[in-house]
Amino acid sequence: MAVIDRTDSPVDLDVGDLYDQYRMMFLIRRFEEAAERQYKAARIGGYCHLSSGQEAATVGAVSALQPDDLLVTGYRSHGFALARGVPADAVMAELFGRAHGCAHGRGGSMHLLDVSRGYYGGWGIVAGQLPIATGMALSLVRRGAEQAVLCELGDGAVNMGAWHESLNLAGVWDLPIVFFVVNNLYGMGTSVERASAEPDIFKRAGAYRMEGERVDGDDLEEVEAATARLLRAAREDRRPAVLEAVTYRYRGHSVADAGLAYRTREEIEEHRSADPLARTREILESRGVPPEGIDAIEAEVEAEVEAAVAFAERDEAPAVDRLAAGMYAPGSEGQFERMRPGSPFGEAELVFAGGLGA
Amino acid sequence: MAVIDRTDSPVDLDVGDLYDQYRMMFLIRRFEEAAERQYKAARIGGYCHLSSGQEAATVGAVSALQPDDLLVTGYRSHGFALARGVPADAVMAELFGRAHGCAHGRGGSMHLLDVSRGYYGGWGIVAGQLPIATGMALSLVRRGAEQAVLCELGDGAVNMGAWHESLNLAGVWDLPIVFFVVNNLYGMGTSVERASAEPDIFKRAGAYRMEGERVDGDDLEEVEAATARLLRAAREDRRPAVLEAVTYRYRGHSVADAGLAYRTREEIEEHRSADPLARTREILESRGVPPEGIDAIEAEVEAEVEAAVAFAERDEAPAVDRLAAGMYAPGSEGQFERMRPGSPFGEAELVFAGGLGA
Amino acid sequence: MSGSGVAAPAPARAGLETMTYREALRLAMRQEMERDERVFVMGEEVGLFDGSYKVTAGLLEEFGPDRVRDTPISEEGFVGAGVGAAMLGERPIVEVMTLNFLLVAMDQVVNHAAKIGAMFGGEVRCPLVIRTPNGAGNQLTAQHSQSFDGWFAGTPGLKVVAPANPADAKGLLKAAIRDDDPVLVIENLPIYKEKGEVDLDPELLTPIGRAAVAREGSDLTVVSHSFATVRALRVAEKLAAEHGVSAEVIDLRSLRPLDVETVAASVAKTNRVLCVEEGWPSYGVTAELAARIQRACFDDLDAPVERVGMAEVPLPYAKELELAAMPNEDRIERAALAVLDLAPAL
Amino acid sequence: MSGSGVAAPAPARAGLETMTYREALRLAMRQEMERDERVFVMGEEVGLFDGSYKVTAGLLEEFGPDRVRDTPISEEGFVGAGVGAAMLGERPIVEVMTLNFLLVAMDQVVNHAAKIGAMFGGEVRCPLVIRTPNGAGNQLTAQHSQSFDGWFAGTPGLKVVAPANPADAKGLLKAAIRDDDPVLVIENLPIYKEKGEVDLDPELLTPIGRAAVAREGSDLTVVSHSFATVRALRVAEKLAAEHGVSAEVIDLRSLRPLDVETVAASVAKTNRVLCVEEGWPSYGVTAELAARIQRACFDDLDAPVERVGMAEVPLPYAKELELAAMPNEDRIERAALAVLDLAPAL
Ligand SMILES: Cc1ncc(C[n+]2csc(CCOP(=O)(O)OP(=O)(O)O)c2C)c(N)n1
Ligand SMILES: Cc1ncc(C[n+]2csc(CCOP(=O)(O)OP(=O)(O)O)c2C)c(N)n1
Ligand SMILES: [Mg+2]
Ligand SMILES: [Mg+2]
Repeated sequence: MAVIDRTDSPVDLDVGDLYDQYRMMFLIRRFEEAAERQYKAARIGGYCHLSSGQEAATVGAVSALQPDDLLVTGYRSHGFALARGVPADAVMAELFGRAHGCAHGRGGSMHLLDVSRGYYGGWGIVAGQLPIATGMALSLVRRGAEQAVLCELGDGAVNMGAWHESLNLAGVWDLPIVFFVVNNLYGMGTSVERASAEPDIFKRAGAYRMEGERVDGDDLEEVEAATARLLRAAREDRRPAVLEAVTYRYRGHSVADAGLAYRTREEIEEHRSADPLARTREILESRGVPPEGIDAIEAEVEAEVEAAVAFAERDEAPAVDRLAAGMYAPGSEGQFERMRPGSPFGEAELVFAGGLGA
Repeated sequence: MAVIDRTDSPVDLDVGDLYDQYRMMFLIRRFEEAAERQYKAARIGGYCHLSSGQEAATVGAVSALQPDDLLVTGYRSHGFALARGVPADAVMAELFGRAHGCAHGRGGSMHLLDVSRGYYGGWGIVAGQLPIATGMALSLVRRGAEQAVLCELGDGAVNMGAWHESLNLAGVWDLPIVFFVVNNLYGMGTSVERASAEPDIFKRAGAYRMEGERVDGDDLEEVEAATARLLRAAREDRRPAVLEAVTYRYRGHSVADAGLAYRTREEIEEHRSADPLARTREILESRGVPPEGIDAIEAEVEAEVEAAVAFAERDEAPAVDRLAAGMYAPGSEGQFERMRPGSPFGEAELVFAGGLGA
Repeated sequence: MSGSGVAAPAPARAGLETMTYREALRLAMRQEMERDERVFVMGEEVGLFDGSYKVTAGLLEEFGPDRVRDTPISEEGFVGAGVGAAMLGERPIVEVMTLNFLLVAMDQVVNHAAKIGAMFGGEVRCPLVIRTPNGAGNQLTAQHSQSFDGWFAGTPGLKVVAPANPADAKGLLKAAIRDDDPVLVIENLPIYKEKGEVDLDPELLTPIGRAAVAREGSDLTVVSHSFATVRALRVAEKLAAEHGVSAEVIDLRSLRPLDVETVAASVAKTNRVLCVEEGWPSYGVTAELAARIQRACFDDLDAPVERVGMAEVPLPYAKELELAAMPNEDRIERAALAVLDLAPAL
Repeated sequence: MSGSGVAAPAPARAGLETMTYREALRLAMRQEMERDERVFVMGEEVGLFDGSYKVTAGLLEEFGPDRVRDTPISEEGFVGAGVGAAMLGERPIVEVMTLNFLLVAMDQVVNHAAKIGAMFGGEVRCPLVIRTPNGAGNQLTAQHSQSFDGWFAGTPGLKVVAPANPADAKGLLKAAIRDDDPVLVIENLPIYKEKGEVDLDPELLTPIGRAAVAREGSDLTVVSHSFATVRALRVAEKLAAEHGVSAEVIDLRSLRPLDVETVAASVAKTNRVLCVEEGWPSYGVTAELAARIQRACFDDLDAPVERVGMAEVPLPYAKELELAAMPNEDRIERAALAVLDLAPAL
C-alpha cells in the first residue's frame, strides 16, 4: 500500500510527504527489480518496460494530483500505478496474469488501471492515450468539475500525429489537462535529437499557445511543484500545459533489450551516479531523518514486494471458459444470440460459452 | 497554355513576367467560372472546389518554382495545375471525365496531375499529401539533386496529425521542401480561430526549428518573392520552411456550398472589393501597360477557356472495358491469372477483361 | 450532468410520420439528447454548418455549442476524445464526414475503443457512437467512395449497424446511443434523401443483432445491408414483374453481431442465395456471409452462394466508369438470374 | 542514383544454405540493395538498434545511414514518405514494427499508396514495399497481437504477400522489391527464428500470385498462410501419424492476388477443406477463402468449408487465456477431424 502509518514512523511531520515519496520511489525500484526477476523466471510475459531511474519524475508528478484528478499513461506504467495507490499485490498479480490483477489478468504490464483511483490505464500504442486523455478533460469541462487530467507520454511520442491533434484540441477548447512528457532521452534506441526537429520538447507547447515547462525530472520536489502549479492552472483556469521532465532510464527499453546498442556504459553509469533515490534519501537525511528510520522503511518495502510476489503466485488464473469476459457490456449476450449458425469451428464454444459480459 | 508568345504581345519586357502572371490569374478565374457553369449543367460531377479570390497566392507561388522543382497540392487545385502549365484542355477534359484529361478521366477535379511538369497531384484527403511530398523531398536528397518540393495545403489541414509528422521529418532530416499554407480563413465552415490553437499558422514552424513566414496572399509579387527565397533555401541549403499566404475564397467550399452559413455577405464583399486580379491589373497599368493590351489578352484567355470546354465536350469517354486501367503496373496480369475461380459474380468480366495495366 | 443522466421517459408522442433517412437520424439524436444529458454530438461542421450532409441541421441552435461541438479537422484527435469522454460515462456521438476519413482514426477505433472492455478486464466501458456514411456515387472518385464496413464488423469489441431505411435509421441510432459498448453506425450517402415511415415513439428502438425480412419471397434469398438493400428491393420487384421470380430480401441491419439465423432460415426455404454489398466483395462483408451460409445451409443450397459488390478497382471518376463499377441494379439482376440458373454464371 | 538504378546481375552465387526466416529476409534486402541503388530501408530502429526484431541487423553498417534510415516514431509520416519516394521511382522498403502499428498509417496505405496507379490514370506508379510482422503469442496482449491481413488483401491497388518459410521470405520479399506496385509483405513474429533451406541465387524470386502445395495429401485440404501454414504442417503430420489421414497443405503465399486455382485443384481431389488463419476468421482471410471455394468447388465438396482462427476476442494477456484463444494445433486438429466427419462439428 502506498500510504504508511505515520504514527509508527520516526519522522518529523515536516518531512512526512517527502518521506512517503521516498518510500514510494523505493517501492517502485524494488518492485521493478522483482518484476525483472520474475520475467526472467518466465512467470511474467509480454513486454515488460521498467522505469528504474525515473522514479522521481513518476512520484513527483503523481504526488501533485488531487484525489479526484485523473491519470492516463503509456505502457511504462508500473511506477505510475503504484504511486497512484494501486496496491503492489494487484499490480504484481496483473503482471503474473492472475484473476486479482488490477485488470483481472487481461491487460498485463502495459494495461494497468484502477478506476477507483482515477487511473484510466496503461496504453500500448505510442501516443494513443493522448486523444483519450483529451476527451476525458473535455468531459470534465462538460460536467463543470474542477478536476484535471495528467497524461503521461514519452519523448518519442511527441513526434506522433496524435500529439499534435490532442494538444491542438486541448488548446482550442481550453481543456484542463497537463501533458507530462517523461523525457528519458531515448525512444527505444533513438535519441531525442535524432527524432525531434525541436529537441527542447517543452517548447512545442508554443505551437498551441500553451504553457510549456521543463524540469529536472530527477528532482522530486521540482517535479512536484511544477506539476502542482500546472494542474492548478488546468483545474481552476482551464489552462492546458506541457511539462517535460528530463530523466534517464537505466535499463533497456524493455526487459528484452540490453540497452547498449545506442548508448555507452559510461553514459549509463554517469546517470546512475546521480540516482534520484540516493538524491532524495540525502535530502531526507539532510533534513534530519535518521538513516535507521529510512533503513527500516526500506526493509518494510522489501517485505511488501516479497508479499506482492507471493500474492501473485498464489492468486488463481482467470477462468479459461470466460475468454470473452468484459469484451461487451453485461446484457449484450442477447444481441449475439443469432450469430452462431455457420460460425467458424469452435467459435461458439470458445467465445459464447462463458457469456460476453464482465 | 501557360506560356504566351511574347513577340505578339504589346508588353514592355520588364513587366513581361507580371504580364504572364496576370494572364494566368485571369485564366484561372475564367476557367473556374466555366467549370462552375459546366458543373451546374451536369457535365462535371463529384466535388468541385473553386479558388476564385486565391489566384495571386496560386500564381505567385507557382511562378517561383524552377522547371525541375516538384509541386504537390490538395484538392483545390485547378489553379495550381494551370499555373504549372498543364493545358486548360487537359484540365477541363479531366473535369469532364474524358480520355484526354490529365488523369485520363480517372481522377476528376481533386486528382489533377502532370508528371512531365513535376506536378504530382491533386489529393483529396486533408493533409494526406504532406507525408508524400515529404518523401519526395527525401528522394531529392538521396539523388543529391538541387531541386525542391512545394507542397500546398489549406489552413484547415494544419490541425491534422500528418502535418506534424511531415514537418518533423522535414526538420529532422533537413529536407528541401516548402509547406505552402493557403490560408483562406476557413476550412469548410470553420474559421481558423475556431480550429487552430495557434491561429498564426506560420508560427507553428517554430515547433520544428523551421523558418515560418506569412505573406499577403493577394499580393502576387510578395508571394512570389517569399516563395522564391524559401525555395532557394530549400534547394541550396536544405532548409525546409512554412509559408503562409493569407487570402480569401469567394465561393463556397465547393460548388455545392452557398458559403453563407458561416460568414456574412458583407465579409465576402469586402474581400471582393480588393480582388487580386484588379490589384494586379492596376499594377500592370501603373507600370505603363496599355489597358487595350490587357483587354486583348483577356479576350484571348476567354477564347482559350471556351476552346477548353469545346475540347472536353468533343473528347471521348474512357473505354468502359478498361475499368482497371492503371491500377497495377503493366505486366501484372499474370499475377492475377489464378485469382478467377470462385470470383464474385461478374468480377472477371468487369476487372480482368481489359487487363490491369495502364 | 449527474447520476445516470437519464430523464424520465417523455410521454409517448406516438404516431407515424413520413420523413427522410437524414431526418430520422436527426430525430433519433434529438430524442436521445432530450432524454439523456450525457449525450452530445461532436464532429467537423456538425454545428454552424449544419452538418456537411445536413444530418445535424438545427441541433446547434436547439442544444448549444457544448452539446453540438464543431471540431477542427483532426479525426484521430476527436474520435479519440470521444473514446475518452465515453470512458467517463458520457454518450458521445462522433460524426465522421465519411467512412473514408475514418482511416486516419483507425487506431483509435480498432486499437483503442474496441479494446477497452476486454483489455481492462471489464473495469471500464466505452459507450461511444461513431456515425459515418459509406458508399459511392456522384463521381466522388477513389479516395471518397469506399465502404470498409467489414473491417469494423471483423473487430471484436465493436458493434456495427447499418440502417437501410428511415425507420431503422432512427431505431438503430437510438439503440446505439443507449448501448454500453462502442457502436459504429454506418449511414449512406445515397440514402440520406430516401423517405419512409417512421414511428415517432421515443422508446421504439431497432434491436442490435436482428436482421429484418425486408421482402418475403420463396425462390431466392438476397442478403444485403445499407444501400445495397435499397437496390435489392428494386431488383426483387423487377424479378417478380419480368421473370416471375419471388425473391426474399434480408436486410442485415447489424453486421456485428450478425444475425445469421434469419439468413439461414430464409435460405432453408429458398435454397438459393445472392449476397450484395456496396463495397468490394473480396475479403468484404459478402465473403463472411457466403462463408457462414455455406456452412449453416450446406444441405439446403441448390447453387453456390453468389456475390455482387463494387468492381475491385479504386473507383474511377468518369461517370460511365463509375456506373459500370458500382453494384448497379443491372448487375444484381443478372447475378440473381444466374443463381436461379436462368442466366449464365460469370 | 541514375537511370533505372539496376546494376548488372552479379555472378550467381548458387547453392543452398540453411538459415532463419529473419536471415532470409535480410539476405533478400542485402541482395536487392546491392543490385539496385534505388532500394533503401526506412523505419523505426532499423539502423542503430539493428531492427526491433533484428531483421535489418548489420545493414546500417554495410550500406550507411542514407540507405538504412532510422525514423522518428511517426508511422503515418514515414509510410507516406515511402509513398512519395516511390512515386519518384525509388524502391523504398518501409519497415513497420508490427502490423498493429500500421493502423496509424492506414490512410497512407489504403487511401494513398493503393490509389495512385488507378486514380492518376496510370501516369505514375508507386513501387513501395511495406514489411511488417503480424501475429500473436508471447502475451503481447490486445493492442499488439493482431493480423489485419485481409483488410489489405481486400484493397484493390495493393498486393499482399505473406511468406511462411525462409525460402519464400527471401523469394517473396525480392519479388516485392522488384514489383512496380505497392506490396505489403506480411512477416510473422513467431516464424522469425524458424529455419529452412534457402537458395542463395540472387535471381531466384518467388512469384507473386502463386500458392504452393506445401505438403501433398488426398483426404483433406488445409489452406493457410503465414504462421498458420507452420501450424498446419505440424497438424498434418499428426493427422497422418495418429489418424491415418492424408492432408494436403496449401500455403497461399500471396493474398492479393489470391491463387484460387491451386486451392480449387486440391479441393477437387480431396473434397474436404479446412481454412486456417492467425487472425479473427469472421470477415477475415478464411471468409474469402470459404466464399471462393464454395463457388469454385460447389460440386466437389463433401462437407462445408470449415474455418479456424483466433478466437474473436481482443487477445487477453494471461498465458492460459492467450493459449486458448489462439488457433493452436489442438484446435486445428479437432477442426480437421470434424471436416472429415471423424469428430463432432462445433
Ligand atoms: C504507434 C507505435 N509505434 C511503435 C511502437 C513500438 N514502441 C513501443 S515503445 C516505443 C518507444 C517509445 O519511446 P518513448 O515515447 O520515448 O517512451 P519510453 O519508452 O522512453 O518510455 C516504440 C517505438 C508502438 N507501441 N506504437
Ligand atoms: C481527413 C479528411 N477529413 C475531412 C475531409 C473533408 N474535407 C474536405 S476539404 C475540408 C476543409 C479543408 O479546409 P482547408 O484545409 O482550409 O482547405 P480549403 O478547402 O480552405 O482550401 C474538409 C473538412 C477530408 N477530405 N479529409
Ligand atoms: Mg523515451
Ligand atoms: Mg481553408
